[in-house]
Amino acid sequence: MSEMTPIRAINQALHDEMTRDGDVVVIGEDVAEGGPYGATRGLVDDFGRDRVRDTPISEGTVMGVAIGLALAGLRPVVEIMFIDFITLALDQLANQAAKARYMSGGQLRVPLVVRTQGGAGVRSGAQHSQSLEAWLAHVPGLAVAIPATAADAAGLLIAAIRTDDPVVLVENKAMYYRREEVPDPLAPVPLGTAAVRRSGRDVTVVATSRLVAESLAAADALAGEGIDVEVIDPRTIQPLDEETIVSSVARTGRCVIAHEAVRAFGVGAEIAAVVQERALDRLQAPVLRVGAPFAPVPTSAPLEDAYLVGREQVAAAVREAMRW
Amino acid sequence: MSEMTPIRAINQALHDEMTRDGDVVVIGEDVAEGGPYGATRGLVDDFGRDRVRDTPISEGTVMGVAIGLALAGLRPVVEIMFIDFITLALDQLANQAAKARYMSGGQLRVPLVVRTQGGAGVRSGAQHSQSLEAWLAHVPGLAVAIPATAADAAGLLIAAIRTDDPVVLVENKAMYYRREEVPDPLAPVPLGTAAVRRSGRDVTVVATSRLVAESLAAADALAGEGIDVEVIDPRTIQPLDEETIVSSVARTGRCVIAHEAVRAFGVGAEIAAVVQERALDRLQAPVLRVGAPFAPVPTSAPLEDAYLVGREQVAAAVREAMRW
Amino acid sequence: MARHVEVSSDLARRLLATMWLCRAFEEKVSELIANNEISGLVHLAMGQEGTAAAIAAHLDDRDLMFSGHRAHGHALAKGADPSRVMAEIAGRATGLCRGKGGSMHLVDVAHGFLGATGVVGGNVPNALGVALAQKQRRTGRVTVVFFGDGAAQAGHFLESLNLASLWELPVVLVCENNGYAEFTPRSAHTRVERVATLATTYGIATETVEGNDALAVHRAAAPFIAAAREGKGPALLECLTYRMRGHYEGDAVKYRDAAELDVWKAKDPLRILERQAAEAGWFGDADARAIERSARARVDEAAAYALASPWPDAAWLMEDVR
Amino acid sequence: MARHVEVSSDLARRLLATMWLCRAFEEKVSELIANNEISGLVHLAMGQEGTAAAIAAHLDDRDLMFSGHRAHGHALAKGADPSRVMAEIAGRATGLCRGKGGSMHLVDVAHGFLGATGVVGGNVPNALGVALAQKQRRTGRVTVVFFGDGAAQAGHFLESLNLASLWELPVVLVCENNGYAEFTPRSAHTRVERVATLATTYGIATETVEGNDALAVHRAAAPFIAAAREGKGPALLECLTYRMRGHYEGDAVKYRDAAELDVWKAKDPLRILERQAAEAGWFGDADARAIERSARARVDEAAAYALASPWPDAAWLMEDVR
Ligand SMILES: Cc1ncc(C[n+]2csc(CCOP(=O)(O)OP(=O)(O)O)c2C)c(N)n1
Ligand SMILES: Cc1ncc(C[n+]2csc(CCOP(=O)(O)OP(=O)(O)O)c2C)c(N)n1
Ligand SMILES: [Mg+2]
Ligand SMILES: [Mg+2]
Repeated sequence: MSEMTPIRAINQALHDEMTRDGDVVVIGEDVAEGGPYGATRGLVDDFGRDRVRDTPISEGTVMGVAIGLALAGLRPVVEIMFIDFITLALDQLANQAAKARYMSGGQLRVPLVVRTQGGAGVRSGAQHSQSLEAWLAHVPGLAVAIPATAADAAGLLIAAIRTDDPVVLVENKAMYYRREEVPDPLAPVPLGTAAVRRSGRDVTVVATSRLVAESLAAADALAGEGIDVEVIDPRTIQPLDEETIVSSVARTGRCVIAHEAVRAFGVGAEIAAVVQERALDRLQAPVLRVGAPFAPVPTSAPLEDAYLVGREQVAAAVREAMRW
Repeated sequence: MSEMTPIRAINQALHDEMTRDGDVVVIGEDVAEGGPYGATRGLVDDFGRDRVRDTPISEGTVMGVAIGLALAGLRPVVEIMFIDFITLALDQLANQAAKARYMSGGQLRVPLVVRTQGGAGVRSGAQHSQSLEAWLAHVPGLAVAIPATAADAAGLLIAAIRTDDPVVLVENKAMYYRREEVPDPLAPVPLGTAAVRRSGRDVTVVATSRLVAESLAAADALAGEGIDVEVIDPRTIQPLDEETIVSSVARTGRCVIAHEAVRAFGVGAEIAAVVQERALDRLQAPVLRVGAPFAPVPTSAPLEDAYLVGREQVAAAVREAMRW
Repeated sequence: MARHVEVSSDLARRLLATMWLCRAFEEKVSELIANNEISGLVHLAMGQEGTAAAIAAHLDDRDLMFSGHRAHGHALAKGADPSRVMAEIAGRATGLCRGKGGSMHLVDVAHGFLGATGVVGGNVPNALGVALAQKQRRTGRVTVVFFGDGAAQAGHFLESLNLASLWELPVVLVCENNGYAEFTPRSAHTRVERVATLATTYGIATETVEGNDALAVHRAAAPFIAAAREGKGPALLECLTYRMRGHYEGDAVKYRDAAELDVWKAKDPLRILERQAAEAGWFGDADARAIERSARARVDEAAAYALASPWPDAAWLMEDVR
Repeated sequence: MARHVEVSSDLARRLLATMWLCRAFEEKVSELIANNEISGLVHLAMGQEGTAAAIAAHLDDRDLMFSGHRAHGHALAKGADPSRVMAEIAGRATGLCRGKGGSMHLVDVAHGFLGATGVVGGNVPNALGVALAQKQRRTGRVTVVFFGDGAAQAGHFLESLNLASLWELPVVLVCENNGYAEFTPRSAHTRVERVATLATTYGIATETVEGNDALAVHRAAAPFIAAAREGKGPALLECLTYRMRGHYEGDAVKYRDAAELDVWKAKDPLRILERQAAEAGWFGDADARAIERSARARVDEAAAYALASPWPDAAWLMEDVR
């Protein structure tokens, strides 16, 4: 074990994988300069500009180029600086990358990795703060990982690079600089496996990304009230580890889902639907969802703070679930 | 009342609104030639090329131009020929149109209408057959209508044109040429109001677009088995008329949701989540979802037929709900 | 820019054979659609066969090709088995893509046909990526991408011109400029008459040729292909051509007049090549007819194969998703 | 292409006043960020004030303007109240957008500033649409959109060149070419040195000027603005300039050297204009300092206003969604 921030762990994972496999290449805006958060810092020194390729502001075409690289057998890791700009690359991602294998009857494979980050809280406004992972999870052919820890940010990235089909990793900018424990050396984390972050008897909280730590904090507070909370981090939302979630809820009888994205039509909707489908007779309370209100992300601090859900909203939802 | 196909009703609605309001303009690929389905046929003869504006294949920029027209006070109806290509226009739609009013603190309004169509069944393959409405419903600032009848295709379009904020209409290509009754003259259908297409005691089926007629057919078949099905068509998924759905389920105690889109992370997930949140104690069975499997749309007839859900899958889900 | 390339009787025969294969194939597709044996959204390239044949004649199986929605001829010219192409268009289990792709999504990896796409302009970035991989690996393989004049107004294409130029990619961009995008003439979509002009801005080598003169296309492409084979590029070749049928099968074609079609019928690329062969004394009508007959026989076989083939198994629905 | 435009002492004073307002304003923003009074992602345009001032000097409140992520100066030059701009950047209730927009999303409809956007290139299509509406309604209003050299590689911009040309839109596209997109120099993004070249391809009138010479920018823009006022266009004006600070406040600026900055510091647009004024005998240093002082006073007032303003009410969160 060693200590590292998520951004450093991502950087290390890229370095490790590029060292291990000469086919791994990084491509995106300012990646040779390290990117705005430092995820690719120093890679160009060790691997050169052919493998750490700066691109102009052409997200759609850059995604398409990365797909072409993948079709040719390389393992591109393309960076979309903000998930808000993935809107410019969705034709390539959803229509080409996600469908190439299927449409070709299995002839083509697209070992593409997309790294991007979302999330609010840093006063950057409605176009730099979104959480759009639910869109991607609705596209057959894509896998979607949404790490909540430094170890997973690295581990899911490593697993994604070693996968022969497209994977999108949605990181959270507000978590990049927290110091955390990571395994040494970094190790792959299999796609499709949830992590039980805390065991508990009374309520299952399914939380993603930034809301995992928030939910753990809520759980600590609730423990003082005699409520024993289990916290599950799906880690990938596509594929979704339904088993781990459903079997937990079957035990606790209560479920709260928490994510940063807008609640309506978010990832929580799918999880709630699955839980009640598979464990209705165990439910002692409705599956409750914690997510952002149906509004763009405001920039002003008090508004953004009011917009963001966190430990308090999770705790309130857990208490509500307990009242049933 | 008169008889009309949905595509004719859309055409008539556009004609009526353009006649009523000189600020209404149509813009999109081949719209002056009527478009591939004839939605805009003949409009150029009555309103000229300035108001029925052909565009090159530049979906993103055309969406942006339409937003600009709307910012300047016109009422553009932009056509995205296939919803599959809305992937090219989502930056403009989700980042600009949906957020302009909010980000400007209410100074800007974007009375934009987007007409597009999705759906499979005509052997056109994975890139011309998608149902991506769930994406749009997750974007604060957008309203999303998904008509199931000719009257609604026209009526929701009329309402959208008269709305001061962006509305996307997602039509279904497989329904364009069915003859149906429509009011004469065509009348607006308010956004956010579901229609109860059939009243029933035993199970509530919430169906959208093509699945409404399929669900009605299933209901007829199930009536023969003594199962009395209520069919609700939300008509707009954003805003969603939760009241009508929840109060129906509160009566029937059972709910099946049916749509053509991929089941996972689809519109049905949100509806299921809402129903169990608001009516858990009334539910005698889990809310079941009928939707496409998690695969791209295949082209070959038997595969596409196997892919598509219809009356049989709805009937099977209703029977399953009744078994609880 | 065009250099002299040796034109042999053999080349003319080869091109003519490919072109007749494409023509006969698409006539058969049209017939099968009329007979309800093929369904879906099908775009035919009749009248444009010269470009497919001429470009493909420079390539072998290791070279890589992309195309768009009007791709039958490109796949055939690249070496795809006509029977399996027909089976794919007919949605059969024996199709190149097991019936999952269909007319707009032909792929034949064994012959380097990395595929057709239905989103206009979407194939160009993919071709760039494949070309970039060839360059980095110094494979000497050429990457070619076909697209229409309508694609030239799409952001993906325009961004791609910049990237191809910036990274000096060994890719040949082949624009089949048939003057229309769906039902709308090029003049309604842009003031830039020639697609090549757009590429010139980025310092990309270009040429505009009569696309219906297959030998001219072949000649014009030669230096571009040769450069790409050495890892150099990019280049854009604009082929002026015309589609003789509607945008898709079923299109009533109300947007252009008979006179225009007649002009282009007189410039049918197959007739042009046959006339050139006769004038040069390479071969006469008898040989041409033999080539045509053999193509038609091959296509009949392909159609018979396709229609006798089983339909895909419903279990395949969930295979190859990921 | 540049025609002679009368240059008066008044114009020079007006430009200098605007430029000093922008400079002083951004120095204050930088200071407030350092003091943690302003947070978020803030891009300053110090060094680029000449373009904002010169273009805006041609416009009145009925004319329309768009900008991008580096927009403070554009909004100010267009007439936005510095106090309300500062309040917006500081997230206060009295901000132009009630605090909901922030630095990257300034909008001031009353002054025709239809807004800044944070997605590079995304503003250009919107400007085209607004210009199209002016043309159809024959309003005589000019639409201007500012963007950077980095935007010139974005599909939305390139598609927009075609549409602006096709529809002859009364829009003036103003590229502030500062040689960098974030941390990467233009040479790493394209082989096309001049953004104007891209527009020329589409038959768009262009000119490239020293962006730090505000009078030159004003002169070069004159015919373009005049044409747009008559409903004619489009035009692209490329202004060569430099940002003196990092890409955003907090950028360590490791990607360029001190020598480069020094060269451009010597070309500070405020000094250039002050020198021109002195040389032409329009006004001397005393007047310039008075202009500067008055700008600083206005900015101090703006900062005081902003910081004394209340924060938005949490209830506003759900207002103006739709
Ligand atoms: C991005 C996108 N927009 C619209 C369409 C619908 N469409 C299919 S073909 C076509 C015209 C293409 O014109 P061109 O590129 O010239 O090719 P051609 O059909 O003439 O061969 C259009 C608009 C599409 N397939 N993709
Ligand atoms: C579509 C998009 N991609 C990436 C970014 C991140 N980004 C913000 S500013 C910028 C550079 C813009 O360069 P330029 O257009 O030259 O403007 P400048 O910052 O130099 O004023 C980038 C890449 C963005 N905002 N939008
Ligand atoms: Mg064409
Ligand atoms: Mg720049």
